[in-house]
Amino acid sequence: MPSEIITPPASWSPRIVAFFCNWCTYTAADLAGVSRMKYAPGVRVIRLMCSGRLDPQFVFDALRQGADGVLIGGCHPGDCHYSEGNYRMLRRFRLLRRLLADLGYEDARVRLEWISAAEGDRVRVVVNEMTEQLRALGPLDLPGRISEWNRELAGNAPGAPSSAAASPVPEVSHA
Amino acid sequence: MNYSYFPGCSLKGLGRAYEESLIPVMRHLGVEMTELPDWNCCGATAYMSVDERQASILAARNLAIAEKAGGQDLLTPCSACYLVLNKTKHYLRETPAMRAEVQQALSRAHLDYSGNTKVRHPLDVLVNDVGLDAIREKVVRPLTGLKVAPYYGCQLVRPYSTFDDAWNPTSMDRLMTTLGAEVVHYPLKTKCCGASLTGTVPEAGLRLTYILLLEAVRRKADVISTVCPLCQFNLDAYHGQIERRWGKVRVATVYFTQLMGLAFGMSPRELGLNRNFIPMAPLPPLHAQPSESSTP
Amino acid sequence: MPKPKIAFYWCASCGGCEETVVDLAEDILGLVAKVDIVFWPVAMDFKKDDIERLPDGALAASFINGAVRTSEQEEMARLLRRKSAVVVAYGSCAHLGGIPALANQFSRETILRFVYEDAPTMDNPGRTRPSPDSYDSGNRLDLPKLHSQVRPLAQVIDVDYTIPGCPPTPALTREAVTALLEGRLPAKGSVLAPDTALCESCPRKASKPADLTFTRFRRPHQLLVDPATCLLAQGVVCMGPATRGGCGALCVSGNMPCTGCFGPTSRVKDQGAKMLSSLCANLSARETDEIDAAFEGIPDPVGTFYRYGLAGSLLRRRIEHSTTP
Amino acid sequence: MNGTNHNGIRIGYYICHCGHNIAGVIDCGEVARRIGVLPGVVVSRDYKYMCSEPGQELLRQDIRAHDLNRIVVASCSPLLHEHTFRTAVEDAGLNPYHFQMVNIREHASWVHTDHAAATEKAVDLSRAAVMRVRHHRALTTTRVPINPAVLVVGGGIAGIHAALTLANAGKQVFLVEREPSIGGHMAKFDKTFPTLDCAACILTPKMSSVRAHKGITLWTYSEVAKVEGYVGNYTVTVRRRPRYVNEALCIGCQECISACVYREPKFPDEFNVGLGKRKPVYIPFPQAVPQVVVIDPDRCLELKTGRCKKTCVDACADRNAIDFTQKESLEQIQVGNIIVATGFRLFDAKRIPQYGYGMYPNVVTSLELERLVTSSGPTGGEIRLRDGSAPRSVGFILCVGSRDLKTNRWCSRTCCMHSMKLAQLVREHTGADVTVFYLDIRAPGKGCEEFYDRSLKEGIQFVRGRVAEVTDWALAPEEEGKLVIRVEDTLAGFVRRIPVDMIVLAVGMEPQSDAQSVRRLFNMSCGTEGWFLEKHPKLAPVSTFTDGVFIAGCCQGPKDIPDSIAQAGAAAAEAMALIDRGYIEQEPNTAHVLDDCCGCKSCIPLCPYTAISFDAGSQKAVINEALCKGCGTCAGSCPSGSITQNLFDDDEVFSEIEGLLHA
Amino acid sequence: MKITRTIKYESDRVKGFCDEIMRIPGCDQLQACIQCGTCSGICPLSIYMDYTPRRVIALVRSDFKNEVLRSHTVWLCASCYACTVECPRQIRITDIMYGLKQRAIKEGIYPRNFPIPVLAKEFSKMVLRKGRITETLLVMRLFLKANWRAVLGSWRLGFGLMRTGRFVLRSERIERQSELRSMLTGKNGGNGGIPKEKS
Ligand SMILES: Cc1cc2nc3c(=O)[nH]c(=O)nc-3n(C[C@H](O)[C@H](O)[C@H](O)COP(=O)(O)OP(=O)(O)OC[C@H]3O[C@@H](n4cnc5c(N)ncnc54)[C@H](O)[C@@H]3O)c2cc1C
Ligand SMILES: Cc1cc2nc3c(=O)[nH]c(=O)nc-3n(C[C@H](O)[C@H](O)[C@H](O)COP(=O)(O)OP(=O)(O)OC[C@H]3O[C@@H](n4cnc5c(N)ncnc54)[C@H](O)[C@@H]3O)c2cc1C
Ligand code: SF4
Ligand code: SF4
Ligand code: SF4
Ligand code: SF4
Ligand code: SF4
Ligand code: SF4
Ligand code: SF4
Ligand code: SF4
Repeated sequence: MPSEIITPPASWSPRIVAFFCNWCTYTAADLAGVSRMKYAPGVRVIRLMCSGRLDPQFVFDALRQGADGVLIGGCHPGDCHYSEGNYRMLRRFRLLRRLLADLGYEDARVRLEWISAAEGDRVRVVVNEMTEQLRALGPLDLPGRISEWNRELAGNAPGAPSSAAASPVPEVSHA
Repeated sequence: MNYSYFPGCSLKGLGRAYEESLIPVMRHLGVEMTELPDWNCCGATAYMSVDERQASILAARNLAIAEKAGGQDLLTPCSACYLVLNKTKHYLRETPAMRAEVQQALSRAHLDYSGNTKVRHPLDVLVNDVGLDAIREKVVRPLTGLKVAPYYGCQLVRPYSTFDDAWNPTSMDRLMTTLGAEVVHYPLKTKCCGASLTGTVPEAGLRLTYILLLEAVRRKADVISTVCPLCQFNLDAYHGQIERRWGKVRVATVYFTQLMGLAFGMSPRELGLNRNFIPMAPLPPLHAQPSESSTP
Repeated sequence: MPKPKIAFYWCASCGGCEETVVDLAEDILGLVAKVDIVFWPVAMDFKKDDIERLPDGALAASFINGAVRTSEQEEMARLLRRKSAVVVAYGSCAHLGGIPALANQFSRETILRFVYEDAPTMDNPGRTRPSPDSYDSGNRLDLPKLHSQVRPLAQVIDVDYTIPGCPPTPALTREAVTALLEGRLPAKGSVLAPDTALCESCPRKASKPADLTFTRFRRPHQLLVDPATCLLAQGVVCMGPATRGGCGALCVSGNMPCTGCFGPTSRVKDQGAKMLSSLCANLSARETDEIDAAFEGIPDPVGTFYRYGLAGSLLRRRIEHSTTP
Repeated sequence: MNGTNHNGIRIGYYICHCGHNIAGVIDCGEVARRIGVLPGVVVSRDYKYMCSEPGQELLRQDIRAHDLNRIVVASCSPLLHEHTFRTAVEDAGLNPYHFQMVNIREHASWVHTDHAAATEKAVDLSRAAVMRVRHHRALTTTRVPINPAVLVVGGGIAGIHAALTLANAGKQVFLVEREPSIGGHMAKFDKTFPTLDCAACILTPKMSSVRAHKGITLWTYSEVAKVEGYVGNYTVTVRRRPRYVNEALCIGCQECISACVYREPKFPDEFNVGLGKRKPVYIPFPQAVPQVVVIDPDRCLELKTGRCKKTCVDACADRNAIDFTQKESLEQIQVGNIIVATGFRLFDAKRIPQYGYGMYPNVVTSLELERLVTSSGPTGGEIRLRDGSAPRSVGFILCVGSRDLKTNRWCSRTCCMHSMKLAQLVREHTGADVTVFYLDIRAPGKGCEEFYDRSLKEGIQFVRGRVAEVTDWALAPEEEGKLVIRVEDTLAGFVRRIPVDMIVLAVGMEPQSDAQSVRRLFNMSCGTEGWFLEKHPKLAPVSTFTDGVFIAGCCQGPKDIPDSIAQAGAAAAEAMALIDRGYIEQEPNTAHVLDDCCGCKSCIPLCPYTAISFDAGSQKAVINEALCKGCGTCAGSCPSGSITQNLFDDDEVFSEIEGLLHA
Repeated sequence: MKITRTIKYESDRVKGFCDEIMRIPGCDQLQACIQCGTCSGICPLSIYMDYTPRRVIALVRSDFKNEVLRSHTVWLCASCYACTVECPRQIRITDIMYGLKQRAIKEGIYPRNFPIPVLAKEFSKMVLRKGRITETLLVMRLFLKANWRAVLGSWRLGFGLMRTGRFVLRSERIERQSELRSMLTGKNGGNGGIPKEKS
């Protein structure tokens, strides 16, 4: 499907949506800041209380909305502030990766890292590494692909471009 | 057990007794060594002082030939070669720019370098691959009563080798004990012998040698056991000059492989022991029958 | 007062939904008397022209089943949209892509090559493939174009309501049609089925343990399924907790796990993701290799979690490699 | 601004310059402009210091003047100022949870150098917050009562001081110590810098007060095995090892020790770091608290073989305190707060073979020297070489194991000082020549530089240089039979060889070997080095990331006794602040089950606090809000999407994602 | 007694020199030096050096290029790596010494009266030409170049070598010399840029 192949401009830099748990990785990212470590600016962090809160829907939605990669950060095994949440995430991640692979996504698109509150430098290393890997893979640009796919349609697909497309089927929300 | 073998320039010249003892000892233990085809000088310390790009290419050519020859571990008896080859490997891994440059040079000779070949020293191989138990089985003439000062020198244990401690290595100590010898406490075991300076700045280089010899004599060693052709030459060849400067410190310096050969029952001559300036005193006659000690 | 005009149409589907409509039509003859079916290709001989000639919005409602896979289906869907006041997506395929959407794991080229060239039963030495400008004996055939992927109806036209199921139950359909005719219109976009997941109405519900924990997963043929115990509790992936109820729990009553045809509740964007999340959370393994070993019991995650919903899921389909090598 | 009339949502957006910290990298004005045009945004401003009083006042005024009902502040980490701004918002009459904070300092301006990209990022993060805050609901906090009892773990000077402070304030304290006596490292010292007052004179009264205090339950020879619950309501299980002596009956007369079948002390004595000997039945040191003997099961003949004459039991006679049947026991206690003061361990000098520790008998550690100079020590305060003679020259090597990437990279902070202390004592006791080999003298504490001065005046030699090696081979006649230190005298600029009789290694401090498991036990974090991590070095130096768990003393990092005590006091005060308020305000980020729950029970085993249960009546899951700690695992897992989590609800997170990605 | 002025002016520094050295692989840690002197203390040759290794680091760090490159220190370094292994900052001092030697040769400002740089150059020339080193020949060349009188002085050693069969006069060489040369010099054929020998 040649139309789908996306050639990034030279200056292109990947966008990473990161979900960090409040206690370890978010704090580590704060520490990286306090220590003035420098890393790639393409990453955007969403704070969750625990990696156990990370609903796989969030990962898919981030990709669906245009992220080139998703980074998930939690406490090291055994260190979860809520004792087990990171194990639950680990299991989701293992299956998620397999499912994504079946759908053509490279492993580097979604990454899980255990980063403790003290490992500010690890945040830097991981973000930079992931940025490089994604740069090598090129843009994912799912929104772009969808409009590309939809070009075969005779008319405009409903709700195609903007945010409404986030919901796969328009539905009323429950009262 | 199969290894590629990189003798290095010294083993063909000043250090030929090392090769003369290494080969039969290894063969005796069932270790095969195949000399690397058309190997070149590793560059030693001197080349690195002139041009680091060329020095890396020199070493890398050998590594690449070893890979091409089948990728077995590359055995090199000279501490300088061991260090240079290991260091080059290390830097090629660490520095992509250098690696690219070296790769380009190698490609001129249709060689390729993947970084997989391991560089090993015979001491490492003997103690860790062959094993002290296998060695003990071959001892027919235990070196009982012989006091050995184990001298490792600087470049074998520092800083890229991982098989022994950089400050207080013990593999040769354990090997000597296995041969039946007595190991003297020799705190200078990893001190530099000054080999690169004895010829050029003797007042500095020779003094280091002198201190090593002096301490071995003080600790009542019968013999110093070395792992490196340069160390052996240095500790052996300059007694005259040393005596003239600081006084007499007579003690023989031999290769650890020569001591192994003796314990295996080989003759001093076939081990190249006749090549020493300061000869090693002949071993006292055996009390027990050799056949007895060879049965465990 | 003229009877309201109604149309039925099928796109990419197996025909099961049509069958339901037929059942329904027999069931509610009285109702048929109240409406005027102006278009129903499976049962009556109408032409596209008949619809085109109607003024826009003339149809009270169109019930479209099947997903959109070809240009012809798209064209008909758009036509019916224009002519109808209300469009109802009928059945799983129209709702989320349905079984046909499993084809979204393959590119159009892969599909065409297999079907017309590589399939073991195929005898096609000329490697002819149908295309919009195919010729037969010199005549241009004007065949429909195969789209790059399967789409639920709502990704092609504006849909007012959805009746889910593979196929929808007659009861649900009856209830929906009656409501429409009586003008009891729910909010636009509604899925006309209960918004609570299946477990609530499952006959096995009482057997659910309080500590639902998995050590491994198995498929129904790998064990003797106990007919009275919750399937999940037996380690069989049952999509019941992630799927709207309203189906009458037919599969689970037939000793088969729910495969999710009613789609997610309104609170969930992606049914498969949610089911996956829940299953993984309740798995007991902690070490990576133990975890992976347990997942060997789910050899086809896409087919398991998106049996009916791949096209309507957040990610929609398999993507092609993102960069030129 | 096009904010009006967007479903009644009226958002105020504020971006903080933080002086230069943010504005130096991010174009705040530009961000404010771009956020100002988003739907629902009524006010959009940039301001120099949002957390300052005028900054907060700006918020409050705008809320009133523009009828704002949602506030977003883009500034530093929410862990720093979320509370500040929520309070400000609340003061202006808004629900504090109608607020969202954006972290553009720690997560953007401080970590990026590309100004344009950082500005873009600030816009994205702000847009995400603006979109998310629309979904925020008004929430109220809940209050949970606090158990006023406190557990103190570790009976070193820090633990002792914390326990006494709390007990003196009338709180009930449990003090758990692993060793048979409290006292920690300090109990082993002779004098303490910088005042040179006697360690025992300060410590012994404190230890006795611990024993005497009614409010303190002291459990020595014990360790914490399990901690459950959360701030205000912890249930702690303590494992008590058997000492084979009934603590209530033993009066500390020590007649059993004299009577023991081992006539002479035979076994290395832990308290004297192996320099002295003890019997199988022993008291760690004369001032030990509690004054109760211990029987070492690995040494005692009866406990090892069951065939001893048990002369100790006879000696104890009708006091009947010895009990060979004692078993390990587990005790449970309920506390509201925990103070961890488990201290440090010393660097193992054998790891630096260059210094000859373990090879040359006259190379000792500073702690060994502490025991040698103490009059109650194994030599009665005589500093002696192994051959019994007095040293005529002593060298102190500093930074052993510290400030070295191969071992520990940190400065151990007290070794400069305690080496100078010991050097003075050595001169005082023996008149020997003393040379201190140092890297930098770190004497920044109060009275410490003066102490350095005094050391210079005492005639102690200082050589600046890290010692390269200690050997026993002589090159010059004066070196024969001595230990030779080889070092570059970096101030003189040449290498020196200095022969001495005795060498003292100023070994550094390390985290306890079990620091990792202890940290897990109490749900704390460690820095990469292994010291327990404080919540914030300046804002919350004795708090941890777990509410109700505090740290004090050297378990947090190397420090001297005054600092350890100061921290202990601070930790006690923090605990008291919680206790005296009487309740904990819980963040309302709890989860809730909707009516749409199908009762699949999937969520029930997921909750780490067993907050979820199945309601037989409604056939649905229910969450006990008081137990829920807001991890959100259940919400992330419910397959039918029937659990919501306050502050982290699906629609909030989805709109955050959307806001991040849609320019 | 001769009195010399030792003050340094800013113009004595060659700015950028430190950065240049730090760009050499392995030398990037140079700036982390805490001037502890471990390197000098452990160095077996520091007692002969005009600047101890620690001072060399300090001089490089402050861009005193001329002072460093003219010093004997770098040439006295015997590459024993003791300093590198012992440095608490894991600075690879030995490699820094190599970097300095290379620059001294490149710039031609090494101490002329000193035999070691001569040896290094002779060594590399022999390798470039033959691919291997024949020690005895190298030593003879060196003595001829640097100090012909020393040859006479060490006749005893040479004699001993002959006696023990270690005096090799047959020059060792590899087979594919031109291959090696083209790899090293990046040029094919010719003499590969080997400096013309002065006879
Ligand atoms: C040689 C030397 C000399 C010094 N001299 C001075 C000086 O003169 N002046 C000065 O101000 N500072 C001096 N210091 C520093 C001083 O030792 C420390 O500041 C002080 O001891 C710290 O007290 P602490 O209570 O934090 O730790 P510690 O004294 O180490 O006490 C910790 C206690 O906790 C116990 N513990 C550990 N783990 C557990 C567990 N899991 N469960 C239960 N209990 C546990 C330990 O057994 C110990 O009793 C010196 C340090 C050294 C090494
Ligand atoms: C240039 C400089 C830079 C520094 N940088 C750092 C740094 O980066 N990190 C760090 O950790 N530390 C730093 N410090 C140290 C830091 O400033 C102090 O640790 C800290 O300010 C001490 O706070 P304080 O409250 O004890 O005293 P102060 O800040 O001095 O506050 C004392 C207050 O009391 C008031 N006051 C005084 N007398 C009276 C009176 N009689 N009645 C009423 N009020 C009175 C004063 O007006 C003042 O407001 C720095 C210090 C300096 C000088
Ligand atoms: S999981 Fe399946 S079998 Fe179990 S109660 Fe739900 S629908 Fe029924
Ligand atoms: S609110 Fe935060 S970012 Fe703003 S001035 Fe205060 S500390 Fe700095
Ligand atoms: S056990 Fe008995 S004899 Fe021993 S100290 Fe206690 S009371 Fe005294
Ligand atoms: S306190 Fe002094 S001796 Fe201890 S590590 Fe720090 S600088 Fe070194
Ligand atoms: S997982 Fe969801 S649907 Fe199932 S019991 Fe819990 S809340 Fe109800
Ligand atoms: S959010 Fe976490 S703590 Fe709260 S009920 Fe759910 S699982 Fe339990
Ligand atoms: S040992 Fe390392 S840190 Fe110390 S002076 Fe030498 S180079 Fe600097
Ligand atoms: S490598 Fe050179 S500088 Fe370093 S210790 Fe050895 S001789 Fe000295």
